Amino acid sequence: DGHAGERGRDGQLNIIYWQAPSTLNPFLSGGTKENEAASLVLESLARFNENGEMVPWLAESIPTVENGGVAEDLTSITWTLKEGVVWSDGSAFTADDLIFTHEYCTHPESGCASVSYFDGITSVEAEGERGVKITFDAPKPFPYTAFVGAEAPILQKAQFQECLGARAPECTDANFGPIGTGPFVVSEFRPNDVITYVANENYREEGKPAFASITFKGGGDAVAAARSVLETGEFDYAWNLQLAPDVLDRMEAAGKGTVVAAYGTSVERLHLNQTNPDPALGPDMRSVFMNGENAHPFLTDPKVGQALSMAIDRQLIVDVGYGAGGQPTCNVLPAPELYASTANDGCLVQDIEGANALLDEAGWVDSNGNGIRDKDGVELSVLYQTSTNAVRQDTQALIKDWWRQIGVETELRNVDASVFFGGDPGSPDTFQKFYADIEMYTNNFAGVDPEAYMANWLCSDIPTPATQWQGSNIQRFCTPEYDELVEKMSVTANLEERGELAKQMNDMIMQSYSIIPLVHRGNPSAHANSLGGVKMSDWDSELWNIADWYRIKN
Amino acid sequence: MLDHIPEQATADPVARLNGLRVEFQTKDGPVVGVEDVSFDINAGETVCVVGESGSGKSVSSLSLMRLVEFGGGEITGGQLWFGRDGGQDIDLATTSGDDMRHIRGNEIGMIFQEPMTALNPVFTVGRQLTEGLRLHKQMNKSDAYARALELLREVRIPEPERRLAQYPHELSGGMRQRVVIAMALACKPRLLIADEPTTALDVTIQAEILALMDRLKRETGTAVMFITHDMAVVAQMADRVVVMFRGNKVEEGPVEQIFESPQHPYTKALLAAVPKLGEMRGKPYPEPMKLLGKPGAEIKPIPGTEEPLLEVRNLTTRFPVKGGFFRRTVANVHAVEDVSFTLNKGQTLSLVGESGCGKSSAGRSILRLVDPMSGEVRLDGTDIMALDQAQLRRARLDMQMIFQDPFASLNPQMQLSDQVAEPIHNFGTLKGKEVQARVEMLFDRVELPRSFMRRYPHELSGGQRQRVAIARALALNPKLIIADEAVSALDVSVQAQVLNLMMELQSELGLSFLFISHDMAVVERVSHHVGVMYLGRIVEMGPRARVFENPQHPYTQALMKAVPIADPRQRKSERDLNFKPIPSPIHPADHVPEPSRYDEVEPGHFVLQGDWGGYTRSDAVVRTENKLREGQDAPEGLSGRRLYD
Amino acid sequence: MLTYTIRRLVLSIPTLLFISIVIFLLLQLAPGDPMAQVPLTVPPEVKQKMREALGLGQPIHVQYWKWLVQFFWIEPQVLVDWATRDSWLFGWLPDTTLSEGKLRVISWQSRSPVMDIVVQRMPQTLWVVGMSYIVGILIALPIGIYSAYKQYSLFDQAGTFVSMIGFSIPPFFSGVLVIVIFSVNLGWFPSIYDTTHVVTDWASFKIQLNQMILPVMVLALQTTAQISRFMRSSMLDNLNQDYVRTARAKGLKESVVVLVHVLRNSMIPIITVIALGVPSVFGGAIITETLFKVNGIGQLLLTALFANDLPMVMTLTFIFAVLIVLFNLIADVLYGVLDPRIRYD
Amino acid sequence: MTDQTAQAPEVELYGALKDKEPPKEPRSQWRDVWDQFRKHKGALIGGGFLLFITLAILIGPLIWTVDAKQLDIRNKDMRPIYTALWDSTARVSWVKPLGSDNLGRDILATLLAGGRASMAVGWTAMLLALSIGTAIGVCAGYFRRLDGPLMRFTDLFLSLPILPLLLVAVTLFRQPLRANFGPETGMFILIVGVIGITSWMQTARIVRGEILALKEREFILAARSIGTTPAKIIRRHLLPNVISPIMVSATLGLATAIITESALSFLGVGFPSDFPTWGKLLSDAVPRMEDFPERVMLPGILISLTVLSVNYLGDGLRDALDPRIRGR
Ligand SMILES: Nc1ncnc2c1ncn2[C@@H]1O[C@H](COP(=O)(O)OP(=O)(O)OP(=O)(O)O)[C@@H](O)[C@H]1O
Ligand SMILES: Nc1ncnc2c1ncn2[C@@H]1O[C@H](COP(=O)(O)OP(=O)(O)OP(=O)(O)O)[C@@H](O)[C@H]1O
Ligand SMILES: [Mg+2]
Ligand SMILES: [Mg+2]
Repeated sequence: DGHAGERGRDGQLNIIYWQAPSTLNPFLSGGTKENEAASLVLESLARFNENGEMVPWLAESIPTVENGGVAEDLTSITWTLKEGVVWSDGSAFTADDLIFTHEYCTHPESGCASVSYFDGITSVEAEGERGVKITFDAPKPFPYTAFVGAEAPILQKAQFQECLGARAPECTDANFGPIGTGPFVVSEFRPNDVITYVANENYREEGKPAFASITFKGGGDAVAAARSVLETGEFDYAWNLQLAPDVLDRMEAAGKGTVVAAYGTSVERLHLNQTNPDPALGPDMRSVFMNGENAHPFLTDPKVGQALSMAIDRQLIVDVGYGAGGQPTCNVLPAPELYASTANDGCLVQDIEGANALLDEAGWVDSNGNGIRDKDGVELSVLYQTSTNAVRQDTQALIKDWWRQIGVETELRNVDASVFFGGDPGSPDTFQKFYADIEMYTNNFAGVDPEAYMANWLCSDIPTPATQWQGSNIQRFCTPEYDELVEKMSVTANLEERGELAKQMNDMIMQSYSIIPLVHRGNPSAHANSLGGVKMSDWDSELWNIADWYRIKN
Repeated sequence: MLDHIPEQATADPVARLNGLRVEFQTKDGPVVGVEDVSFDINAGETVCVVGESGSGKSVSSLSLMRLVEFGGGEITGGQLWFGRDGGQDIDLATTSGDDMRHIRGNEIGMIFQEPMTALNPVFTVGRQLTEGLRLHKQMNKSDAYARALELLREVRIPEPERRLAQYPHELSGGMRQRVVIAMALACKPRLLIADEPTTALDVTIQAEILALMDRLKRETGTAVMFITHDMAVVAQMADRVVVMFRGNKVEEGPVEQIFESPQHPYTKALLAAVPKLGEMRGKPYPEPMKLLGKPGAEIKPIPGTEEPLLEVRNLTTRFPVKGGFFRRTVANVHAVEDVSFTLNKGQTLSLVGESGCGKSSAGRSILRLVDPMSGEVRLDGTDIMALDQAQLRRARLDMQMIFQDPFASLNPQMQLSDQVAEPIHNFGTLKGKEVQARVEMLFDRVELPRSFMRRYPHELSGGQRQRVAIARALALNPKLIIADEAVSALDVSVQAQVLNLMMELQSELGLSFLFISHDMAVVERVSHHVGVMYLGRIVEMGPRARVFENPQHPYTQALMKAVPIADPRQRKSERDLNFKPIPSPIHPADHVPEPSRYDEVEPGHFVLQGDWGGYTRSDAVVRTENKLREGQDAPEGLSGRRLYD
Repeated sequence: MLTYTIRRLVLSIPTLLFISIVIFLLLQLAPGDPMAQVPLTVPPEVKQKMREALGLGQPIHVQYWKWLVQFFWIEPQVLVDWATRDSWLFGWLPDTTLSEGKLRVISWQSRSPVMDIVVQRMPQTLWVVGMSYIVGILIALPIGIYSAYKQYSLFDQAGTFVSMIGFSIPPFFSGVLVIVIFSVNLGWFPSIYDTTHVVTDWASFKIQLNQMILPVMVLALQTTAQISRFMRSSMLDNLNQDYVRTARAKGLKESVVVLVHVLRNSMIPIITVIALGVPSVFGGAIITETLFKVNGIGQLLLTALFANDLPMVMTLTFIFAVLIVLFNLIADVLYGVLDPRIRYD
Repeated sequence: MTDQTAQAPEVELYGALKDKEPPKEPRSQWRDVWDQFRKHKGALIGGGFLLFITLAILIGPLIWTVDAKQLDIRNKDMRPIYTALWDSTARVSWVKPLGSDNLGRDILATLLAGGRASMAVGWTAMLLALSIGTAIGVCAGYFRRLDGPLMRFTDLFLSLPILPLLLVAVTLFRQPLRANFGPETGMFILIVGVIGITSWMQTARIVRGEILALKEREFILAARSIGTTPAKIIRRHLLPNVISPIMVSATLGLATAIITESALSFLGVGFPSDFPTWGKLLSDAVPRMEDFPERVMLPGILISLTVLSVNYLGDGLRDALDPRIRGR
């Protein structure tokens, strides 16, 4: 089937990313598109396959406690580099490069986006001929962060050694054309526009990659990108096609390409503000967590949250907005399997009557006949915001309609994504500030370990004016029990136990109804029918196995 | 010249109009421009077509060129026989477009009414002159230029070589008109149509151009159709006269016959309305004209009073010419220079002089519509120069202005009654119903039907519009009215009515007029005193009778000579004319002019000492003037779009 | 004229400085953050570090001054260095190294000099947006001339109709429409513009032409609609002038009368209108560029805006302001050049 | 010749004084305007269409009482009833005469509701831009001293980047406006304000040019000489004479305003997402253009026709308001 053969036998490959990469140095950007574009060139010791399993990449194998690669006390890990790996310029790939990469990213002035992957590392040192030992300052139950995955790949020391710290941005040539060990080398990089790659002559595997060159085009919008693969066939692969399923289906019907989705941990969810966002409160109190004071007039009541959740038909949201790119979910931590709880699956079925009954029971009734339930003079009326995006606006409209049926009034608002996710403390519209009752967006965690993710909801991570509204506990959820569980997980190494803890935490949040999960989102991409070997992974770069891609001859 | 009978007069006519009828299709159905006109034009003969504005003169001539069609007109009847060079006559009304193009410019030349706009502003004179030559005579470029040069010499343009490379706006009005004439003559046409070629020009330039055309006709034997509404010009030019009225020919005959024994009442009225220089000889005070058909108007002189109303002393107005990087004043246009005069209550003082001599500037300076540099203006004891803006506005209650162009000085978008009432509203002199009553009274006063009150300016004829302007000026009961060329744009008959009206008002209301004009005959008719302006100064001033009967200053004398006389037996010849071009009024910023000193040659008759001529008219002046004329104003401006910085 | 031009140029410097301050303050005031596009998985502390690395913490006036120096002092030096090093015009001069080691205006997104990216984007912007401007004008002029000459004719009415429609259809609609028709259904033209394509010979030129047609068409529609209206009214103004009659009286052909005498005069205001539109050519066409993935200046500005790449936005906007002021001046000077009646002193 | 004159009736010589036509009945000025307006066919049709649209969007919702925001997911993606004429398999129903969108919202109802918003935004924003532009143009043209600064100011606005300006406006004003006027009216004011203050520059430039030319006309001098104050000169003499270029700007301004509004909601600065406007309906429907062409065509046609009608209406009004043309 055209699998085997000499390098470059399949000629040209065209990839379109409708958001164009602006640099090829993942440490300077942190953006998904940059990481993925760089993953063709820069590689790491291990990558995650389509199932979220770690695959040794530049390492001989995955070190574990069992095989002795990870110290018993979990404070160090030792990787063995694969033999015979060379950089694309022909020079040898050594432990020095890893040591340098660590130094590069942890330099205090560098502003490295992946610095959290190097958290807790006290030293990286060469051990023997091909060994690299990473030592941590404390036991690290999940030590596979540094040099694993697309976010923390390895840079060539020779190329970047002049670019440490504040000088990093000055090395434009290096940032735009990093030398790597991957199957392709950059031949031209135009920021935010187009990248051309050619096959790496020094690639370690014989006969790979099959393609001689790649044009990696950026720009436009998702519809156009989908069209160019599915309808006109100008491109072979299009990334991140968050489009309404009917639009995608129609394009797919042209028969030129296929839509594929990779599932990671992304969950589209509603956050229910646990603090009071009333504009009348003023900047010092509005949406500010004050240890239970200043609570939201009704959203802290789990019954209300539950009713809101019950009223939602998640399957319909998927049908209308996500199609193959989504599944209804009732968990904020939907994957990997080990961590996914099943305790809340009741939410998968819409139950408007149940929701109404629940509210009646909780004392929320429409006492003044305006169609909106109220209690003690407080009306069930919410401001529901999200970022601007066609699918999200459709979802908003659907949810508003369902909530209307349970007597909840909804005002919709959408905010430009660059503002919403921007985190500018001066703007009233950021998701951290949460000047609304309910907001909707997607979050996930990188890699396969949820520890850091679950730690998002610590009391101490609530955004407040004091922290310039930085913090990941957006809905301002705070219970001491939860904080304890987080603490416990950070010292538990056993996978089973970790799984149990994660589920417990997930359920705790779900039952507080401060988060209402909606859709477990996949990452839909499209590839031409003539493109073989695509194995979508949402745990790593989508292009992680591009060396294996080939052209199907018919 | 009069006794010069054209040799070919008896030969075949060059053109014969026969029952011409022209209609225009408008939104409201067809409008007849010319109803039924027939006359002949013989070779070597000048046929003058006269008639008031709108009587169909231009339409007839445009029909001969078949140019009416481009204005939406259509020849719906009659024939236009034209004797072509080859011999056989053709009917131009039915000639094909290609043949017409060959005839136009080649066999029939045409000079248009407006010298200012008849030339394409973006092509050089040379290019526009040679265009026809190269087309019709198949000349190459250099031959055509040589011929153009020759033509310019023929029309006596100074420095013809330089002119060829210049653009129209760089030439003075007189020169432009000569270029247009040269253009019409370029291919030696057999018929030359001149549509009011001198109406827009100064007397002096007009005299030159008339003389020039007459000479050319004599030298080349071309047939000339000369269209004008000025009877004095007719008297100077015509061999035969055709009188038109409302689209019809009403009378035709040799020039002497028309002037001496007009038959048609319209012709008679027309002739009666023409002011003739010298008519007022021996009469100390102005008096209204005797107009035909106006019953019962008793003519009595207007003595006025000897009580001064307006005293102007050493008035000086200069316009800075800015230049250089910092836009500093590098020179000044000395528009009004040390002018002093006194105007009495109930009297008229006229300022005469050529275009650009500063008459308007003087008038506007008195009203402070432009700010004078220095001098003293007293109106009935108030020092106008000392007033602040608010006071000045009040002071204008007593002095009003009538402008030259009745169309331009009325807002096209406002009803007439509103325009007349505007000054009343501005000063709140009257309230409520009284305003309406006053406006009605004013309309009656200027003899406009009350039904006109709701009309718009474009719905009126020129004379009617000027009456509205007068009514507006009267609205506030002013003591002084400055009439800046108030009748220059009007037909003679209308002009006579407006002049009479003004004089009537003067005798009844005791108004004082500062009458600005370049028309000596009109000035003679209306003024008590006359000041002759030249280069911003008054060169001669005195009682009207003295200045006209005994002109002392050489400039006054030259001016008097240039005025055409409405009498075919007193034709002027080119030899009588002797003009020095007007010197430049632009002087460097540091120039300090001498004060004006006068000799009193007779009691009350002053003549400026010294010789003020001798400069040449610089290009800068020409340009400034042309801009002013074209209504663009201000040296650094440009129409429609001023550059900002 | 020369002094006029120079004076205007000198006077435009304070104007531009003022404009730059306003733009800078506006951008500072605008909400949004360069970290918006960094995934939520990156912890807030890291983002804060990244912000600091971009120099975001500094006081506003320091940031402004820095930009000013970089833009007005260092970037010209880079230009000089380049000129003496690589350009064919000045390449023979000894190489200068004025800018060596100095910090240029750096984009926050790509961490590379802003000017380099701008220079990189120029060709496609000019090819597509510039070409569409030219095409639009070339179509508009004859339409305008003919509609005026035959005022109220069927052609004129149709022209009005089409240009009003052309004006009221937003490009995000017309663009997709032509893509659906011509690339999806008919497959004649590509829907995606290849910015790396280099024209070397006839064949590659044909490819270039092929990929340009759709975006040029969409953009030209708008230009045509506007310019033809202007042309028509300008022609109408001139067709009734006296000199036209004079030209006819000379026996000139109608074509000469209209196309030489009238046109020449009517072109004067049009050319200045056209000149005033040129800055928008350099400014790119945001929506159309995005639709066809032309990735010119317009798309650059848009992505920079969404990514809150302040140095990029600031520089682009400022260049745009310079062009606007400059072309205002050029329009005024052109007016004087074309119309002999106008003189500057 | 003598025959002719002999037979000619007594010619009246005072042409200037006598009415040639029998005096017209005094008529109201507006009557004249209307009479002239009526003669302009395009203007009548345009005006008629505008009136129709306006009535439709005002009264329509009273007749077609379906709520434009009401979802009806079971009846989603219906085709307009007329598609049944050629496509018997199309999902059509009289319940949704113009079909429904992907969430089952009734298209007829959204068009009506969208029309209200679009027309309101378009007209107000256009009028706002027009008034700013005219005011600035008039001041720059009339007062020489203001000319330079005001034109600089215009340059500044021409070069300001719109998007950050928008975002700033939203940041600063959304909350106060929402608090005072409610979410929709507040947003309306904000949108109208933003469109208005970013699109007046062209008008200002044109008006300034016209005023510069007009200012030199004699009737302005005449007005000054009769003591008219500058304010009155501007109001009575200058403004009525620049109506025609203002009309042109108005036509183009309306189109731009309607389209810009949709671009704003595209950027998330516009009305709440479930609040339909023509521009938004159009841009939302673009991805599904091939399957549901009516969803782009209907709002697209409505926008175009509205603009076209305003254009013709403007032409007619200009003719009708100009007494020079009216007289003919
Ligand atoms: N293009 C036109 N459309 C409609 N009517 C016209 C047109 N041109 C001329 N007329 C009408 O034809 C008549 C004759 O006009 P014409 O221009 O021949 O007058 P004239 O005697 O030359 O006047 P003037 O002395 O003012 O030049 C006028 O009543 C005028 O209204
Ligand atoms: N606003 C101005 N700026 C500069 N120069 C001016 C201005 N107004 C008039 N001038 C110049 O002043 C001189 C006198 O002009 P003015 O208009 O007073 O002459 P005039 O005698 O009224 O001429 P005309 O008979 O042509 O109206 C002319 O040379 C003219 O060019
Ligand atoms: Mg005429
Ligand atoms: Mg004058």
